[in-house]
Amino acid sequence: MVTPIYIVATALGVGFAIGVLNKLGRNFTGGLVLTAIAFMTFISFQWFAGFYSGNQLPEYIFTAGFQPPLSINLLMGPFEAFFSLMVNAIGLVGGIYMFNSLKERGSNAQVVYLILLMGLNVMIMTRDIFNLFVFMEIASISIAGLILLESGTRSMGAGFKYILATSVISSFLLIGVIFAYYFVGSLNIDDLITSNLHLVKGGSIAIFLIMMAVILELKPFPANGWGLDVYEGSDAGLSAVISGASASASLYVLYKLMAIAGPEWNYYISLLGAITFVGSNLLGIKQENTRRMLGYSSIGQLGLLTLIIGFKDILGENTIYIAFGILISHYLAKAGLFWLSGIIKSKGLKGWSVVRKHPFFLFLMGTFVFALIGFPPFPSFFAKWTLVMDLTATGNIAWVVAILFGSMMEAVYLFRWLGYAIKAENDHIEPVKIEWSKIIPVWIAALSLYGIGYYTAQLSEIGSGINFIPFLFVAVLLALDFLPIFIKNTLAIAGMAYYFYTVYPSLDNLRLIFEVIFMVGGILALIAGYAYKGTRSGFYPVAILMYAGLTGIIEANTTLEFFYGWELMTAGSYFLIIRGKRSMPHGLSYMLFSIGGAYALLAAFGMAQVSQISSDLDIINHITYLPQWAYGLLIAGFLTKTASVGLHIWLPGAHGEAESDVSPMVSAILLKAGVFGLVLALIGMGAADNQFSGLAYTLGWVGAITALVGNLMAVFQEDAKRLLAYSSIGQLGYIVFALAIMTHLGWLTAFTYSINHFMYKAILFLTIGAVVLRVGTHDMYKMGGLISRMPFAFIAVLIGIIALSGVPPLSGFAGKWLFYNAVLDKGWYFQGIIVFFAGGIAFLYLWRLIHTIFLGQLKDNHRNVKDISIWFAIPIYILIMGIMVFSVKPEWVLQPLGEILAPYFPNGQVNWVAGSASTALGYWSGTKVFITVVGVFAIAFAFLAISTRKAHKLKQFDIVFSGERPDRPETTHIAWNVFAGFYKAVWPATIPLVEKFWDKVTEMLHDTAGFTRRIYSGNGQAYMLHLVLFVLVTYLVIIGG
Amino acid sequence: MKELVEKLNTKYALQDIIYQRDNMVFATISKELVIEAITYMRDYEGFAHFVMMSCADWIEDNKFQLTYILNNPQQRCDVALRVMIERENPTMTSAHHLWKQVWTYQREIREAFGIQFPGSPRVEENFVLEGWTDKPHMLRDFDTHEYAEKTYFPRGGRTTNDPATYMREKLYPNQPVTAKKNKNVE
Amino acid sequence: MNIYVKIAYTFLGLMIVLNWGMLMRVTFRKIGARMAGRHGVPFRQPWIDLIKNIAVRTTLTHGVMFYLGPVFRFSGAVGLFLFMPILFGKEAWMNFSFEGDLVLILYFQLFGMLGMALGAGEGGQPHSAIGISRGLAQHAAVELPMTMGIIALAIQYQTLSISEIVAAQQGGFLHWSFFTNPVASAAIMLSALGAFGYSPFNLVKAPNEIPIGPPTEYHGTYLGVLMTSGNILGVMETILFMNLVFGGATNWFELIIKSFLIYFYAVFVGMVFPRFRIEQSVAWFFKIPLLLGFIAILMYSF
Amino acid sequence: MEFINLGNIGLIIGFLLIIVGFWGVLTQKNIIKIIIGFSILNTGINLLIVSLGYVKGKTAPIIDATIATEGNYNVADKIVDPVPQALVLTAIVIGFGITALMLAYAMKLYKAKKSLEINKFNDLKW
Amino acid sequence: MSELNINSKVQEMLERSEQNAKNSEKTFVRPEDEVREVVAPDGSIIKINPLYDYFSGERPKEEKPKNAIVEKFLNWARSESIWVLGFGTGCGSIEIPPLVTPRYDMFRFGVQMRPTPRQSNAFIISGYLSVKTLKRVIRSYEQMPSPKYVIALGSCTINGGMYYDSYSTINRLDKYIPVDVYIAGCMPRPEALLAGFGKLKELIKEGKAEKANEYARNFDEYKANQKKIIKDWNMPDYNW
Repeated sequence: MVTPIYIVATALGVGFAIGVLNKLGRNFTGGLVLTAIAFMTFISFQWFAGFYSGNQLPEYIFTAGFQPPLSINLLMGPFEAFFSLMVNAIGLVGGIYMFNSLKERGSNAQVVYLILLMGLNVMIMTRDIFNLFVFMEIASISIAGLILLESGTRSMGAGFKYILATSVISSFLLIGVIFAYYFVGSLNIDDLITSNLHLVKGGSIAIFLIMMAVILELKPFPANGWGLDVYEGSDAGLSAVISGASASASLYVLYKLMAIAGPEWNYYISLLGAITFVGSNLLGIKQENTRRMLGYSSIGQLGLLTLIIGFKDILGENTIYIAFGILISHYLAKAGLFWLSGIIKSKGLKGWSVVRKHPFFLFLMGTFVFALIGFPPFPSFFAKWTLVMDLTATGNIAWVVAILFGSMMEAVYLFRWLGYAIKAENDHIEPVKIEWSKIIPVWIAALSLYGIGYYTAQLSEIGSGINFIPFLFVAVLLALDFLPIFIKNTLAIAGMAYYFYTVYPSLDNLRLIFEVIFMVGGILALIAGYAYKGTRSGFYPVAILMYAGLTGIIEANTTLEFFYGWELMTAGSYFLIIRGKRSMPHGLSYMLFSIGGAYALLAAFGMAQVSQISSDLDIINHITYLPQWAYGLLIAGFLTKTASVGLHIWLPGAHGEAESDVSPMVSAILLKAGVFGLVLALIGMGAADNQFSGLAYTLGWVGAITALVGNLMAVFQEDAKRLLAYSSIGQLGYIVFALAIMTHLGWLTAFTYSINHFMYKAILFLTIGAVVLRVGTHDMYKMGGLISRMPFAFIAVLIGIIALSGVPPLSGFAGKWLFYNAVLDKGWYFQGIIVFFAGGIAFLYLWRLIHTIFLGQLKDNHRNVKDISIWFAIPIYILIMGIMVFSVKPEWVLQPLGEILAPYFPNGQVNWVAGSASTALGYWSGTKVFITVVGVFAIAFAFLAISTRKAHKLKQFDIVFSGERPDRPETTHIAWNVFAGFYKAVWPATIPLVEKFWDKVTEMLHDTAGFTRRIYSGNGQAYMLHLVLFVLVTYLVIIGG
Repeated sequence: MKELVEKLNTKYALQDIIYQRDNMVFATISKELVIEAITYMRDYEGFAHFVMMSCADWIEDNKFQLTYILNNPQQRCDVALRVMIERENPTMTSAHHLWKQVWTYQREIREAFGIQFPGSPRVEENFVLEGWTDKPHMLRDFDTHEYAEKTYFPRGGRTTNDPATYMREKLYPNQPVTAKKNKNVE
Repeated sequence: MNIYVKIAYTFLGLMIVLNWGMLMRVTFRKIGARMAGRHGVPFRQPWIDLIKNIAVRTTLTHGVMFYLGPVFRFSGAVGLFLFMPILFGKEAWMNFSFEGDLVLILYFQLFGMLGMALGAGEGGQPHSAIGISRGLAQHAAVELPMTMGIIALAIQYQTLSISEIVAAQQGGFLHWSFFTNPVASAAIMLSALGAFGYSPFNLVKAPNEIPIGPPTEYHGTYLGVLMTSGNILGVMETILFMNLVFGGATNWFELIIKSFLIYFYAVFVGMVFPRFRIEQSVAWFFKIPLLLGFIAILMYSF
Repeated sequence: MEFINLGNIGLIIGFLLIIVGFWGVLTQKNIIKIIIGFSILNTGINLLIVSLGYVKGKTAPIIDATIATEGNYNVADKIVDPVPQALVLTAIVIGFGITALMLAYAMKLYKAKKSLEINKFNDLKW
Repeated sequence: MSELNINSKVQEMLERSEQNAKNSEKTFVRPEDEVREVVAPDGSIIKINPLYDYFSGERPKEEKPKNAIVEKFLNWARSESIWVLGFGTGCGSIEIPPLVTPRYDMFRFGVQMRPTPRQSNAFIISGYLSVKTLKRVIRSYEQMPSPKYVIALGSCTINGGMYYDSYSTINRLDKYIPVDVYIAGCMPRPEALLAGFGKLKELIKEGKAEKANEYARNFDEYKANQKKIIKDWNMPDYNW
């Protein structure tokens, strides 16, 4: 083992040597510095490896040959080794990144950079508190010096503010140190710990000053303007080092010194961390400057980490795991993002759209953003999961709320940024010049995130059970992204089919229903993908990512696995949705609602674990800790995915603007994930007549109103896909309502609806999507008369709408019939009436859909369009066959469904006698009705066809037009604002109250952020005043508290 | 009113000034000055409303007479300006830029009398007739009877009676004829 | 009962209903004419019109959907007949009502409407589309109070089977829902006005404004089929309300009297009141009938 | 007047200087004056450190002839605590470094905007 | 406003009307009837001739009665169910409304009004016909399904009546569409109209009201006459 003193020695030695050798050229000195850092990294790595393998014991290094307190000593323990490795590694990689910029600034800058790293190393390792002060000062001076060596007023101003602020902080620290020494007589941290300084009279003020200084180093909200300025103003590479190395070192210093302060400080540290986390993330949503926004994020993450180490006594062993996960994600992702920001060079967020011109940048950026928010498979996901689980398990709900709120805010601005990058206009922006020295560090950071993420999952007990095979498949598809679409599509279909084949025997029947919807539906939707040309870059990885998530939630045995699948699905579907034109704002709101819902689930899972130390998914069946709240949260979380009223505003845009074959994926298939979740939650709640009947009742109303709102809004849409999207909201409202009934019939209705909705909505979305591909517009009034050009599409839509409307004899009626029986059986008449009314309104939009697109007048520019692509037609007609089978033999579907549901709801089943269903209230014989209706239909049709066999075939303008003749199809086609009269009667119901509500919430948050951030006036003096006031206020709080 | 007419007279040299009523005056003005005059009246004298524009065929004088009638809503008075233009290749300066309804009047006059208004929007479109190819039908030298006979398959054996004479002879066959003879009956 | 005998009876029943529908309609035309002081059309007129329409020589077609409009409507009408018990207690006249209950009937009403909407749309005639959009909007409004009333009846009798509802009303006219559940009956009968499509709710087929709306392109045989379906539908609507509200019928005579009176009610209102605009009619159904339906259900919610 | 001894006087003056320094730092608009304020602040802290290490009646911790000659008893009994004095030396050095850096900044900032008003340098804010 | 401030819209219309003036001097093609090009979604260009592409425009065929006995029965039905198209062409249209009043009550003869040509089989040309209206009449007549009947009301339809010398009204209706029954007078009273219906019924019952077939047989002649006076013929030769 090379003793860690060589870290210091190397840095100092090389630093002095460069003073002599700088005549040999800057390349040489730069290389020397890098070599030195590499050596330092090697030393810390060697130690870290030693500790990791367990062979190594912590080792004290004594300088000057004396024992403490007479001399300074260093400690190389496992934490020190880890943090030192982090600092040196980022120093090395960042050194490569900054090689050219340091070279421009001269050998002095190179030396200062080296000294900065050395200072941070010693901060980590030292056990002497005065030495800590010295090296903190050295690090500050180095950073300020590095900024000074840059040119430009902006960064200089930032540097000056930085040095002012750190001077004030160090003054506090120094006073604290001297008092500590006065009371204890030693500067050694170990001595200070053993001396019980906090018990000594007057010692608390020393501790207070020391702790305040260390906390202030972490830039707590709101005394952190100087830190933000540095993040914004300094070189990107330097910001990365500050964010990654300096902040990590400071964090460890805080951790180290907490031992002195004693346990009563834990609470205050957590509190300050929470305030910082929430506050800075809240202000982040107002940011338009990338680097400053990243600064806010960095500070927020540090706040979260502060909060975590404040909870170390409560979290116990898991503290390290949690802190590690969040820290490493932050460390790598933030460094990567800062480095990227140096390459992109755009100040504003919208300028980041240039990354689209370099697809791999987009991949990198997405990786970092998702890692920061805490998506799987990144370490932060597992860390956040464990954190929330443990905090809720110990009853710290308020803290969980703060954490989740802060994370939510962070997601707002990060995803908005990502959205700009993916969607904003980028024609006017030149592609950036690529320097390899700058790109390699970013790649290292990104790939490490994946590796460490996998490692983190394996570290935890339940995380190791996660099935990473689908994720691997995603990676393979990502690697093969350059291949033509045919190969990739075949590969994706084959992969999904094989996976389904291997998985399905292991599932119970309930899960199998949903797995079939997800996987078979997914395969059918993917078949349509053959219709596209080119490589369709980036589509397959994200589609498969979504399906991986979907199958993940089906297969999940533990809550973590469920949540893992849930988040994968969210991420995949987000990317799928955002691929559409004009889908950026909708993608963002989708993501935010999804994250909000996911956090609700997270909290609920945490609450479920309170009384039962188990990670099985079954625990949601027996929640005892605040069960109303837990189930409420669980249901609310799933309702975000089913887009129930209040949480639905993301859906119309997201589904309406998505690509043609993505809409069925996200509408017919993805929404069922929410239904599946609700099924699980409601099974957990148990049968109707228990303490949760109030919850179910509320859910019933939510479902009913959703059905009404969705259908009513659909009536007034001019965009075909938006119409279908609103229709999906309404249909999901039926399902939610039927589930809430919590009887056998109710659930049978819900499952029937789920299966039906999957089929007909997939048919409708696929067909309309295929038509849109042909005619090039979503707007229904721009189409018309397409029946003559697209008979196959027309038949598909016709079957789809008859099935959707629930008119006998097609399968939709099964749902309606069951629905009535369920409602009357349960006694929820009013809700039932509302849902029925919604069904009546459905006619309006269904007619509008088929009329304005397929009937009426054919538009001039569509005179030569071809029928829908065969690749769309294949899945559509497979699904139509499904609907037909269901219609002819409903008992083939309903009877098994009833059997599946019987264990959960044994009472009030449907009786089947020779294909005729009956309940206590009514009866229905699907097959016979079908045969009768089709028979009558056939007779009438035959009569009419024979009697008019010589009918003259007319063309489109051969109509009675009051003695005149039409001039243009556009003015002869009734398509725009068709239901004007109806609108006049019901317009008060179409006021988008929910959107207004969320707009108001957004506006309030923005206003708060905009108002609060005015404290960062940019004046260095004000920042110092903040520091002093922060200390005073904290003091008063602590005294008072 | 008189002052106005005086002012117009000095400015535009009116002729044949006739006071139809106290608040309505007719006057003839030269073809070159009429557009300037109505522009002046609209912008400075408050004649904001263009009442109508009409045409008469003075075949004896070989002239068309165009009449522009303007109304001043504040003063409640009307001024009608007559313009005599040549009957051969009749062309008149368009006033479409002053009032939009002038478009329609000019379109009508073009169709009925064949007077050209170069620059007037949509002046070439049909007004009441669709697909008219003959000479303008309101010209006095256009023989509508001849046109109808030529075009519309007249049925033979038609006799025409003067209603007054016919009915009198039918009802009171013994009374002597005292009434004036109707010129129009052939 | 043998299935062939059954089919024969059903066919017979259909013929009776069709002819009764024609007779009933022409009777009301006569009554209307007499009110205006005219003689009005002869009683044979509907049959003659039907023959004439089928005898029209020129037939035109706009496409396949154009055929399907009348076919859908005819199937809807005949289906409604098939799934409705016509006479209570007579197995021969119960048709195929054991295949489906009230829910089937409610939704089957829409079958013909949907087909008509599609078939008329194929014609490309804007007036058809206007008429249909009005019709659908009005229908959505009619359905709400009517279904509330029907649900109230279903709750009252604890069944969705029409036969059982009729059975429960036997034994004197005081057992009719009209007397046992007047509020629900009022809701149903008020919204029934919309279902019959007479004034004030006949904007759908405003003859002079949008030349009779949806079927404006239909002629000849198509129109004949539509007329036939319309006559069947008219009777079936009355039979539905008769079964639900007025105790059903046990013999043809009773059926004829009751359906005549119910139809008379719709026609009477139509003769008296002028036409509503579509937003007015929607608003009207959302006022009084909806309130009645609400009360009807409220009575069973506690 | 037990209270008034060298150590306590040093303490009081040190605190006063710290307060004066903070006052200067927080109120003066001129960058140079702020830097002076920091110098005063540092001086105050240094004085504080030395004063806290003072023990009444003992001499400076310099092993010179006066102490070393009588080598038969413990040196530590005769001198004040040497550690604060060592700390002060380091702190002075650090303070020097920081002051130098600040002055360098002041120079460069003045070159950039021809002004030393601190509130002029608020390009980065919010 | 004193200057010639013609906004761009006016300017555009000006140009278009000048363009039309050049084009339409002989051909009378309205701008909406000109051959136009549209861009299809796939970028190809579609040429559209509005006068031909939107209309089937085929010649009508004679539809002869088949079986005499059946036809007799059907003719009886047709005669008892005369559905009149509600289209008043001239001053005679004021004579039709009294027919639905109690005094005349045409319903008792099985005569009813229909709003659309598709469902009517009788067409009352009520009075004078200007050339402009004739165009609409031809269109509506051709849109009626056969067998169809025309009742010409008033002298104007016979020989032009008092408008015999007008430049814009036709003199003889039977040159343009076949007429089954003439009702003379200026104007005939509603009683005369009822008598006309009676005459029409007789003709139908006798199987003589086959003028729709005559129209198809002499189609070219009728069309030539129609086109002679309708100079801006902007519809297909036969309006289905």
